[in-house]
Amino acid sequence: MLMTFLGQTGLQHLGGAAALFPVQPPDASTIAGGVDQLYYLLTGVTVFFSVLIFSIIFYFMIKYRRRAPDEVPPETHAPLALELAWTLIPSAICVVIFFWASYLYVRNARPPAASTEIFVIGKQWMWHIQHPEGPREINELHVPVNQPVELTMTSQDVIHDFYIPAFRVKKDVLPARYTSLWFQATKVGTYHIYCAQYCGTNHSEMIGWVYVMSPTDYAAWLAGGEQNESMSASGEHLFSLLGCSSCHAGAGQTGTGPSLAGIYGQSEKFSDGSEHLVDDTLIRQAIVQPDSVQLPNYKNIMPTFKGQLSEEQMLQLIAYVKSLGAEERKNGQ
Amino acid sequence: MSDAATDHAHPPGFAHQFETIEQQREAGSLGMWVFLMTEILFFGGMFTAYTVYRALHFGSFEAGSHLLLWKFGMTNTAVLIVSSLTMALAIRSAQTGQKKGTTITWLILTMILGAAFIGIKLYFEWYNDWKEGLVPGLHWIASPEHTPGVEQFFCFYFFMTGLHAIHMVIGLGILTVLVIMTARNKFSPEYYAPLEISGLYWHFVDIVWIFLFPLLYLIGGRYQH
Amino acid sequence: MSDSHEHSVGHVVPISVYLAVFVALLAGTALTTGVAFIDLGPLNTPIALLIAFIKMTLVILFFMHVKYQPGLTRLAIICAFFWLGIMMTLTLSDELTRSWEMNPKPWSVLMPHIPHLARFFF
Amino acid sequence: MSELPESLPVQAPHLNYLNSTYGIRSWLLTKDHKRIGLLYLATITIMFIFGGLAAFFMRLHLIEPQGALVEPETYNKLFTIHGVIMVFFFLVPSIPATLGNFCIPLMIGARDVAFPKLNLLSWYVFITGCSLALVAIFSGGIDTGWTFYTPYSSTYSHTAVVWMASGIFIAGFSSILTGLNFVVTIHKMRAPGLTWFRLPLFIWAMYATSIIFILGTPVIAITLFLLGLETLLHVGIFDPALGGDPLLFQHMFWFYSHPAVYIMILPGMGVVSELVTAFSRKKIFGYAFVAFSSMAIAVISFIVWGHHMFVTGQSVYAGLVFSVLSFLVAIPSAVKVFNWTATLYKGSISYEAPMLYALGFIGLFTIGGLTGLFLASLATDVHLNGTYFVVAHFHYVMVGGAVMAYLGGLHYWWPKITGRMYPDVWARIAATIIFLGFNLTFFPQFVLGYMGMPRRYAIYPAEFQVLNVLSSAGASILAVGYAIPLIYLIWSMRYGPIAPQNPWGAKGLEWENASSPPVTENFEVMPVVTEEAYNYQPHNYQGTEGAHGV
Repeated sequence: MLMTFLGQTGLQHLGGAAALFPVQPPDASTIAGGVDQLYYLLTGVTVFFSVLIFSIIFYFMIKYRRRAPDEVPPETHAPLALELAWTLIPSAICVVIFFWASYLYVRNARPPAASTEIFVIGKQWMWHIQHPEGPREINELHVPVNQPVELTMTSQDVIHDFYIPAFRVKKDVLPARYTSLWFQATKVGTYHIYCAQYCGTNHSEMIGWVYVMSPTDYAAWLAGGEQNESMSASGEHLFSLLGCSSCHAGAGQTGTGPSLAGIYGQSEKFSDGSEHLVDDTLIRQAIVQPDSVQLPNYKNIMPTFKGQLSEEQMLQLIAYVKSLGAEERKNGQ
Repeated sequence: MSDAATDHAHPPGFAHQFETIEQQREAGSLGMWVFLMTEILFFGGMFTAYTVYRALHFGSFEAGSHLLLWKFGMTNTAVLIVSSLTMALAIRSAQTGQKKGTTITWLILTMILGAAFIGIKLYFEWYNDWKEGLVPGLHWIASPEHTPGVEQFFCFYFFMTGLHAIHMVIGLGILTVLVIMTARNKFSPEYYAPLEISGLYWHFVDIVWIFLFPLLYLIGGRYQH
Repeated sequence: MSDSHEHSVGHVVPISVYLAVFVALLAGTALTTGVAFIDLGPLNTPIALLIAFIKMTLVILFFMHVKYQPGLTRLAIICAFFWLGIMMTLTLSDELTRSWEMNPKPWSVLMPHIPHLARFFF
Repeated sequence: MSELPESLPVQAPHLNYLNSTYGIRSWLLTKDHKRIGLLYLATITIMFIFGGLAAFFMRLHLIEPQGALVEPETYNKLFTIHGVIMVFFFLVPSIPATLGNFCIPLMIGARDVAFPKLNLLSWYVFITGCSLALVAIFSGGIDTGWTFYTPYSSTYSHTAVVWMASGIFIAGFSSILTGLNFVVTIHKMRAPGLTWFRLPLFIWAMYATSIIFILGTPVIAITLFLLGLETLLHVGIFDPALGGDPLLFQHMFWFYSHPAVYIMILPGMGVVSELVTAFSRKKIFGYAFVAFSSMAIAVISFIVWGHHMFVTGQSVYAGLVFSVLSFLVAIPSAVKVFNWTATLYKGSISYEAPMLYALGFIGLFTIGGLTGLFLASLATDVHLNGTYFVVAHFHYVMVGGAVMAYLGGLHYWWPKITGRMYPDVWARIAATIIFLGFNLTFFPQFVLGYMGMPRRYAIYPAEFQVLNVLSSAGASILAVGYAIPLIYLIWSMRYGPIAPQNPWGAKGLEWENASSPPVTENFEVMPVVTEEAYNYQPHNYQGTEGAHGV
């Protein structure tokens, strides 16, 4: 822990010069502080060992320089204790770092239950963002301060990566799959969004801004601008428009297909005996490749909707299925 | 081989960089085994990808497997096992100093069996798959039976059996060279290393098929049908 | 080097051994196929692979003469399969656990998956 | 050794591998491992120049935030070409195929490698791969990044992906054949008395490297084969639109490409073990630990690849497993650094150019290795992955490590290879310039990465400009540093003073038993080994056996 202390004080002294010559990104989420502390520890370890090795080498270079061409140096032995020491001490340091880093990672991997879910679609070379309440934006993300936000992300083409350095969060955005990341912004301000996975010609222009707003500003922003219906409402329209509702009837009724009420987040047994968690990716798979998601007691008759839905419509359907789950759970209790 | 001709003190086939013929034989054998390690990982990459998709899309792989003709798969397994036996006997014949005609007979028998394997594969299986539109990327006829998952299974079926068949063809080439070398009296009980290490290769190709047969033809068993 | 000729010839395997191995391999093939027609539930694939593994061992030991060779050859074979095992296990460690939830008690997440996993590992 | 000759040197007097036969045929059909090593040297030098030029233009472009030189499309091709060429066609074959080919038989007291024809074949395979790569570059280039991530490479990129993939596929077989040759040579061709624990550590390192060649390279071959098939046939192997999993490509790619980093650095570690002992006249500190750490690195390198994928949507559980395994590889690397440093203790240290490179290697590799901890740690990797921090880290390992060691080794064995000395003053100046230029180029990139600048950006926000300009300035110094050895080494081949058999007073069969340059089959009298490696204190020899429990 001495390292942390050294690292932090060192960086704080640098802080004065930081305005002229920034060496540190802004620190604007609940996650950032923990990551930075670990970063300082690692910097401390790196500086300590590098300085150690460099100084020893310089000292030996001068002290033991060759003084005569035919000099024969004395023999030295490698004591086992020394070898063990410099095997075991680095191991111990690594163990500490591993547990610390993993603790932070696992903690940061789980969004809090109360998170607001915002949807992100990456495409060459822009970010489409849709709020559950309806507003859409491109390359901009407005979020309220001090409130956990979960991003559910997918890509329309290649792999992208959603990266907000100020929050110390990053996650690849994959086609045909949903990944998520979450953060809770702590400071009102404007921060960079980057695509951090190479995605083609204009990869470096796939950038944008996060606007962290006070709750009142955020509410005002949601109320202003274009007014769309909420995502789950759009999903519900699609659900009947595409004819899904004719087979997937509501809760309590029996249809040609299984009821989707309350199915989200459950573990379902397939007809081949395997068990799968119903998540965003599985719902998507059921829509584009229904034969691969077969529940027992139902016939394999659902047509594929592959190529008929945009990624945005897909997200709306998923949002709708999720909302069914939410209602079901509420009704159940 | 030209190295050997210059040094008459050594047995035929002896290469100058070695100290003894035994060292050369051990080096050759180890070299082949190291090459087979590479081959195991080469096929292994394919098997890994296969295992992942089989695990993720088990139903489709099962359905795809049931479209294959297991009788030909089984026949070909037997054909390859016989060819491994004849290969082993060819080596044994050179090793024990039998007449070169005996060695050549076993080698040619091995070649015939290898060619039979490829023939069965090509005519009764691949040609049939082509007619039925089961060749992904080149001739795939989508239908309710031929789902994208089944297509993926057939990708692996063709890549794996194709890669195996390429190895068989290379093996036939090697066997041809061996027949010529035997006919030219290159081998003796002291020096038959090329035969031995080619045998290792041939048996390896056989082993790959021993795994391919159940993994491709018998997924999920055949008892439902 | 003439005095070491005896040694350099290598082990001559009796024909009877070759024939026995050959018969065992054919029997193994028949057995593999036969077992596929019996419903053994999740055991079909493991049994087929077990038979394939035994067949491979026979080929390696007798046809490929490893039984009569130094340990180095065996080490090479074991290494190759060990590395293949590394590749498969660690790749599957991702592919098959992706949809698992993060849970404060990882073991409770792992338990229900074990029968499912076992089936795909074999 | 440092004075330049005043008069033109006379021809090397004895018959050796260079003057025994003449003519282009005698080189192109040679089976001599030394000549094949030189063929490789020429080939990879050409490839290095291509890769270096691409890097130079990239750094020039990045002087301005909006890009000073080229369109983003061209920039993407530049960094792809730089990566592919440097990784697959320079760094992977660099030390193994040149110094390894030249030195292994000499160091173990053999006439040649076990399979000389295969050795020549592997060079032809390699130049076939190189040619295909150059075809790919000149037929429009390739813009996928050296990692070829799908589905961009298989479906969306309209560049010469298949050409480049075939080039790497074919060059891979050259690696496999070289590794095979080395393993068999080291197992079966050692001189009488040369037991495993008397082997020079360079041999241990090359053995470990060969194992990675043999077990890793076939997997990249099959992966690129599948990628090529998917690109040509549009079947669903890795493309999620067709039911494939793009992360499976990443798994299979990194199964080779992470160990490939150790293909680059392990031989460098071997070279440094030779240099540190030779120029401090000391037995290596903790021989067994250094030898076994090479083997440990070779094995562990295969189980850490998932740390490239912590943010790719890989399972959290797999992330934890790969993280803990990644920390494991730090331990043998640390053991090596400590042992090299301790070897200097009470030594008789001289500072010829090879030693400067070796000491530079230890320092830069220490930084490169320690910054690896940031990327093995899950929480910090989430922030740093895909940024310039990663770029800086692996350049510290591959350029600060592998290239420094390669240059050090080349200078060390140059008198043996050519029979000529190079001007040591120039060599020391070049080594210093490279060290300084390197640090100026890559240190600012650590800071850039922590501040969040993603890699592979053709244009970037203005606040990163100062650090980028510093980095580009360093790159121009580095370019000068690399040009100097190219000039004086070529000069020395004709005009350098004749080298004595053992100019450094080093131990080892290649110095003590072979002339400079060696004869065609290496030794006039086949050597017999009676002592441990690096036995610089012969009068004390009796007491050393088993000092560290070997």
